[in-house]
Amino acid sequence: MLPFEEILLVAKVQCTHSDPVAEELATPKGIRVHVHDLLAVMLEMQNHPSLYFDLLSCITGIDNGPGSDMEVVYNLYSIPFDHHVMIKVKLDRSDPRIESVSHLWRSANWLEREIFDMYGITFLNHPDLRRILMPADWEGHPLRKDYQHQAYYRDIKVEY
Amino acid sequence: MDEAQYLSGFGEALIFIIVGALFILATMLVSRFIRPNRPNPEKLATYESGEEAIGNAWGQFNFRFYIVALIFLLFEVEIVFLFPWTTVYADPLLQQAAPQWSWVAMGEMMTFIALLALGLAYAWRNGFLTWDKPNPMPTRYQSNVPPALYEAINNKYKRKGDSLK
Amino acid sequence: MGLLDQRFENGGIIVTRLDDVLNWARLSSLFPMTFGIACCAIEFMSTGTTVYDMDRLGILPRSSPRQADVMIIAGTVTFKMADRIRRLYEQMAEPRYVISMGSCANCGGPYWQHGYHVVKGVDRIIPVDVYVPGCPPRPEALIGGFLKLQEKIRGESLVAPKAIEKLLTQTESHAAI
Amino acid sequence: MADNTVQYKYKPGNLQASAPNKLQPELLRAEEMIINLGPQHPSTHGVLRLELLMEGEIVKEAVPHIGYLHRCFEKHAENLPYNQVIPFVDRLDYVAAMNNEHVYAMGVERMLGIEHQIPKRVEYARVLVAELNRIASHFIAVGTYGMDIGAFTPFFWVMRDREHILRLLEWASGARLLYNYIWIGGLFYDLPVGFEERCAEFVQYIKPKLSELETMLLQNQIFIKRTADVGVLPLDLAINNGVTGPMLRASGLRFDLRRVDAYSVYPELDFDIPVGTGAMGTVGDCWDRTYVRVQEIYESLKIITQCLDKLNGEHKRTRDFDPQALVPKKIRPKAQDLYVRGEIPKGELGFFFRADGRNDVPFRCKCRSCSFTNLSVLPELAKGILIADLIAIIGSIDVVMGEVDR
Repeated sequence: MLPFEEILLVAKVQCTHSDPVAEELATPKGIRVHVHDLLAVMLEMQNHPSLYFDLLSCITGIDNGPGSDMEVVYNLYSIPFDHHVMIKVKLDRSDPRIESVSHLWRSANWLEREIFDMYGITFLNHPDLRRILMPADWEGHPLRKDYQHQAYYRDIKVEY
Repeated sequence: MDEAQYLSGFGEALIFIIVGALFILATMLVSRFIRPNRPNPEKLATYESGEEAIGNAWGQFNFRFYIVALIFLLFEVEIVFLFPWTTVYADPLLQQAAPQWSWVAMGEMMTFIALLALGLAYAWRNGFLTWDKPNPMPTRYQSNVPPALYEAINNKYKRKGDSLK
Repeated sequence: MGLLDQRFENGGIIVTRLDDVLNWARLSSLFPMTFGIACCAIEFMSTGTTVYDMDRLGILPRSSPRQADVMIIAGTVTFKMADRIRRLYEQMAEPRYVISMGSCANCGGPYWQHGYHVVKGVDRIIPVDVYVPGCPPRPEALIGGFLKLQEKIRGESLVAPKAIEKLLTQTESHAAI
Repeated sequence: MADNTVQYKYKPGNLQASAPNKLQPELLRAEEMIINLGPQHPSTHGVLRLELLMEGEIVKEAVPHIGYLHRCFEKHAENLPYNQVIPFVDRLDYVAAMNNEHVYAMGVERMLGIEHQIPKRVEYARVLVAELNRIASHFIAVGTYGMDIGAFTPFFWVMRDREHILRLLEWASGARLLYNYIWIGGLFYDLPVGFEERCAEFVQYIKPKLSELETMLLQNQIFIKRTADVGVLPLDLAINNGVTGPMLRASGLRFDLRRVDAYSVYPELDFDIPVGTGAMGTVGDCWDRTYVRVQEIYESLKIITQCLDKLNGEHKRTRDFDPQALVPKKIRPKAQDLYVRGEIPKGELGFFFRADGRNDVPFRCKCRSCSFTNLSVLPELAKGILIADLIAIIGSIDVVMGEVDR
């Protein structure tokens, strides 16, 4: 079993824009990578012979509020080696864009659609980026910190 | 035998048909009087799963459905012919009148069935009876993880308590 | 008091009104639509099966709205679902009744404050006859709701049917579109 | 006060505006048609809607539409204190509420750092009720699946037996379905006096019923014909799709988080992980999935028996035992990110928390639900199958829409 430092090293080799940063306050331990390095790091994580992160457990979108940034957190798990890792990416809040990983893990397809629905983060090269949970004609992205729901939908009051 | 009885059999059937039709008409009439009638576009829509039907239903269907329906209908008709035939082919009175009657009737019916069976065999031979076979095509995906590693997981959790048992 | 109870004394003749017969027929075979949305649907299932056995009250779930008399809103109504519920309600044959089962369908339930996607009460979409409280209501409560509905139907009249009156106002709004 | 007047205004096109079709009727080729299944359909287990591109009876493409039960769980979790979220956690997978609570409570305890201080009796009681609820959930899964396939009797049988579990849990917690029993740092209340005995009686009662169920459903030729070799999910595809739980195990991998993560008191308990063997067809078909669920009921019974032994022996009820002793008065974890996962009857339920260390509410709480990812494999399985088999596949995935949409 590789210690976390070596996973970090594996990620570091793939990073061309900026070095990955270890996040110690996370369980499982996290690696913050640059948004443009994400695909390379993910590809290596999936295919490195001593990692094999074959299960993408969870993708979380986080909005740090107006004036700050957005984050996307990937929780990877390797069934063969029982590794966990958390990969974090920071995004520009005014124009959040990130490469989709749905061609690496099929489970990312719906998870990314959900994040698009809830945060308005655009996933580039996603095969089918539509709203998944909310109605297609809903206004706004509900989990953003500055979200105000609309007053009426189909003439029904949204407020209690 | 005598004509009056022969007719009354049909008469009974006729009465049944009339009463049946009247019964249905009466219930429909009663429900027409007591039911509320307030149609609106949503209520008149045909589709009942809660979605709007789009497009039209006049699409092309596979020819196969038509052929199967046709063959099914053929044998339905055959059964309809067989039922009255069974009541008369061994009738003792008819046999008295014409001794060969039963053989002729049997022969006729067998020819009829043989003709239909020939048709069925033809349809069978031409493959109209073979139904669509499902052909599941999940995306072929081969992960880079060697299967031996998964096998190792399987062995690891195989049965921890074998020695305990 | 049952409709036929103690009325066979004078020569076995039943004297009744047409209203009563119709209401009796309607309330004795309430067919609900099997339309489970959320948690309450599981309790609805419990009500329908072995232990609580809704069938003994003449309540038999039907899958199609055309065959159903009662719509049980068993669960949280969301805005995405609102259009569909409205449509299914419209497709039911009249006279039709609605039982709102559980807090979510009554008023939004626990989702009343932060539930941006939850309709705060199904009565904002369709008229409701009986509200059953609980989260989820016990099967006994749902059966109680049915008994309440039966009581309500028993008091209806062909001359001024209340449920249909309510519907009339809606069809007017339909005609306006 | 909510005003209860009808506010909805119907306009033609409302339905298409809120959930537009993905497939375009104009692009159909000859003999193709689009069939819509649901959201109101008796066999879609709730409010799942499927758009199917059909050629005759063969499904060429299936597009699931979900979100008809989106109840804003994450919004609630980010606006309410940790302990007040537990009722909402119940309502995620509403047929296995105890299991959800267990995972959630475990996550918050891990953030607070009190995970290893929880008294053993509390942990055993948690596992006991969670496993009872797992049986109830698998009963629903197997029973409704039988009903989808056309076997009505098993459904009535499992509902009858499930009622005993519900009454046990109601005795413990006061609610039939959604319990709010497992609290952060403890339990709502200790198990009632006599619960262990009744539970042991139930285990004795259920064992013969289970073998009856197995004969009635799993060995039934009609059932085998409908499910064997149908909806085969290869292991690699399953893992890549994030499929977990009985579905993954049916595809032939012994992967159970209770063993892999060894959380709570599961490492002290002896149980097996059943996997699909392809006994009636191919590994990973619908029959295997049902088989794994039924076998898991047996395993849960084993766990329950062992828990009862412990609760009657080593961690006996004492007069001064307070299951709420460790319940924190104020839950304010240090600033951190945490991903916690646990095995619920459908698979891996995970929660991602981000605590900022200043508030009693999490800054972000994301629920990774297993039904959601398990359902996302449906378009893969649905390619090229008969529409009747599609119903069998949906049933075997065992979706709970409350968890899919959250």
